[in-house]
Amino acid sequence: MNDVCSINNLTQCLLDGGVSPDLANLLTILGGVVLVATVPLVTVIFLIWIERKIAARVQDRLGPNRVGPFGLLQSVADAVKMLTKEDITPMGADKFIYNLAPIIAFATVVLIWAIIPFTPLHIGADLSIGILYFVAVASIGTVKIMIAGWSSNNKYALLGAFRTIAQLLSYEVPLVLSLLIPVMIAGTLGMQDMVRAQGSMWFVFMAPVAAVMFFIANLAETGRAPFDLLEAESEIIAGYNIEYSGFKWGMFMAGEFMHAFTAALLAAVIFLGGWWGPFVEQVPALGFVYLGLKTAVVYIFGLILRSTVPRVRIDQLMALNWKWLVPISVANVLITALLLKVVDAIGLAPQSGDFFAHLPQTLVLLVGNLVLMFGVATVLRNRGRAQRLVDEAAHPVEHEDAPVVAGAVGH
Amino acid sequence: MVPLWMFLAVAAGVFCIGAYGVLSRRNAVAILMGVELMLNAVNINLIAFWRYVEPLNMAGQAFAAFVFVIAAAEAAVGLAIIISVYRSRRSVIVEDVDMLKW
Amino acid sequence: MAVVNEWAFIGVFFAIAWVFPFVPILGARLLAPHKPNAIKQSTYECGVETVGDTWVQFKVQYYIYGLIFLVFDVEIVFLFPWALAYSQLDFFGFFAGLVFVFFLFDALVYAWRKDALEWV
Amino acid sequence: MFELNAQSIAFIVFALFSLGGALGVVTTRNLIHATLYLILSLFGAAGFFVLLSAPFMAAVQVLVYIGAIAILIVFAVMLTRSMTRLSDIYNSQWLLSAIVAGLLFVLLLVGVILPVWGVNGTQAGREVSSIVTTTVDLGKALVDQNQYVLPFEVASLLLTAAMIGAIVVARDDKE
Repeated sequence: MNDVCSINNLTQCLLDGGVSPDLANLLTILGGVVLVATVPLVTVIFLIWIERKIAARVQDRLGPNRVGPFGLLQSVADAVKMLTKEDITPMGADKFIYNLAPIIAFATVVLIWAIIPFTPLHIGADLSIGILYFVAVASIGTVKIMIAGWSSNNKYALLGAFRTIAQLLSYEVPLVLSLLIPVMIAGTLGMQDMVRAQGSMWFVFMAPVAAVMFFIANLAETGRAPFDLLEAESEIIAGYNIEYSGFKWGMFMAGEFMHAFTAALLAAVIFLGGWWGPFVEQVPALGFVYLGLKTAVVYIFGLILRSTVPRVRIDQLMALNWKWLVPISVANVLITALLLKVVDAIGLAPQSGDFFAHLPQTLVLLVGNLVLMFGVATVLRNRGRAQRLVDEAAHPVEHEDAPVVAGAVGH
Repeated sequence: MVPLWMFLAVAAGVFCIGAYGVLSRRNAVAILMGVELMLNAVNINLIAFWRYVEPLNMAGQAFAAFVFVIAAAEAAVGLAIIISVYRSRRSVIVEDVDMLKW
Repeated sequence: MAVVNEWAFIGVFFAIAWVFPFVPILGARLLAPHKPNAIKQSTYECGVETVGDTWVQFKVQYYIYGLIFLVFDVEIVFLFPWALAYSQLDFFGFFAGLVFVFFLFDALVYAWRKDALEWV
Repeated sequence: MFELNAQSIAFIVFALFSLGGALGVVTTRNLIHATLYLILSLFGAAGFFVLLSAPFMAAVQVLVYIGAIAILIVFAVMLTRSMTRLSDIYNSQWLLSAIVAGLLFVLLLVGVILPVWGVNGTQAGREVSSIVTTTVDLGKALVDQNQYVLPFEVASLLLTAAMIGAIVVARDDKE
């Protein structure tokens, strides 16, 4: 029955071919790993092209258009160029660690792809702690910045690395807090189960605040504008990777591009229903398309944001995180927990898997989220108003539309 | 599966190396790292015993979880004290901080 | 068996993942020119001669952020099993979580009031 | 007793990480290198947790130790930077410490391997249960009145206290 050997029946295939079970197992795993790990490698080449093209369009430029059709092969040309660039190791650098950092930078991003469910059938490893695996691997990312900054033996690199670490650590808190909510609703940590739980209702409708928090925190984690302080060229001249050149620098850049895409992918998996779409259960391969489309929406939104908004100051960055995102996330966790219990107590919890069974719970959670958003907006507005009053009292503004005429002074 | 005593032997090794670090290093931060190693060895032991002896009882994992909490609290406060001492005495050598000794 | 296989996959992935960035870096080492000299290898600080030790004194504020993060990280990690089992818990479970988060919030409020969250 | 399969190979690798990293921590002069060795050692322990079917603990290990504590240690090293290149990394009693640690290790190893203190359970060829509790059970146990809800809350309180204490101690109050 297995006439064609594919990755799905490779073990059986090899066993039939007379290979020992252990070896067959190992070969299957190896094949899967290479397959899963090659996807990001190929994707990143196009990602860089897409990113440059979109940034160019937003800024009314053409972007790469010389190499290949529509400039598609520009990234390949860049890679070849980087291969032949001299790789300079600064004096006083800690050689081994200095070389290790770009490898960690790229590998940690590739490692996240191991748990991403592409279709109902295709997933690298459906771990029981999938989401925590992602968080854990992402937290290794701070180590790469630390060792890159430290081993370069450069003050700017070190200062940049420390700023970056402070930023990454801070934004990890709302990131992980926002992940608690899908876990709470789905009752699972596994990625494949998480996607299955969204069969009739995406989590973005039940937890919009968490989805927004996840998106913002991921922008900061991947160092995208408006949080691109880690490569603030005009302030700390590229930060922690200032001394890197040639392909090692390329690895940092490729890792960063890929991380941004991976973050969008995870947002699509966790909040936008992953591979769910019409007919996906009959034709699992359609999952790639649906997941790709959803990811593209999130990713391109991030790209447009990147090329339009200015960079925030570092004190604003920290204040935004600790005084807004973290309290909101904590409140969000509590509100969702309470509402879930209330929904359960009054018997509105979904009994079956179809759309209408999920509707009441979704509506309750949505209303809860909207109330939270409204509360935050109110506080923001009041604070803004108070700040404006203080500013105006300090520096009285003469309104141009109401010029002070000589006769009006007496009022 | 790998027999239990092997896990315990490795944990014992890590514990003793950590203990050596705590007893012999001069830098307070290095001493703290030794303490972290020792706590970690304890955690390996707890989880190993949980898996081999009482896999259906939550006690092993719960204990390990609380050891994590202790380790985190210890690292936070310990390092803060070291930074504070460095600020006032310009030294993190434990032998230099002996005002309470006599 | 299946569970072991999943982790075997992760294990092999960890072993293999280093190869992907390593190969191009190695390739670049073979292909790229290598003519070091003292000026080229000197520390790049915008052309100005580097002064003093690289290890400049850092502000304690970095440590404070790391500290607050550590506490939050540990607490959130323990909220994960709670959130995972949440649908199977009763109202007591909610209150246990509420008290847990309340202490967490307490710490944040303290740090806030003491201006430990300010980037000065 | 000990056959070579995927699990035992993984065990050996993780044991080498753990022990090698630990040795690196106590022998390296440079504290940043020592921290990296510490990360290696902790990573080996995380591997052990996976082998012992406690993946949640492995994730916590990486998240808390490598992602947070190691970074905190690096911050502390940087803040006390003049102390990272000492001429003597060991104090005067290092030989005594080595003997004590070595003796302790031998003692522990004897206790672990030989049945010197009564019946030794570690050697018995007991069947290892294939059913283990999961993270869901841990979650339930942590907020169960009859189990660990009090330690759970006290842990939170402890962390809060640690954070407040550390902020008070570490800050440079010159107001």
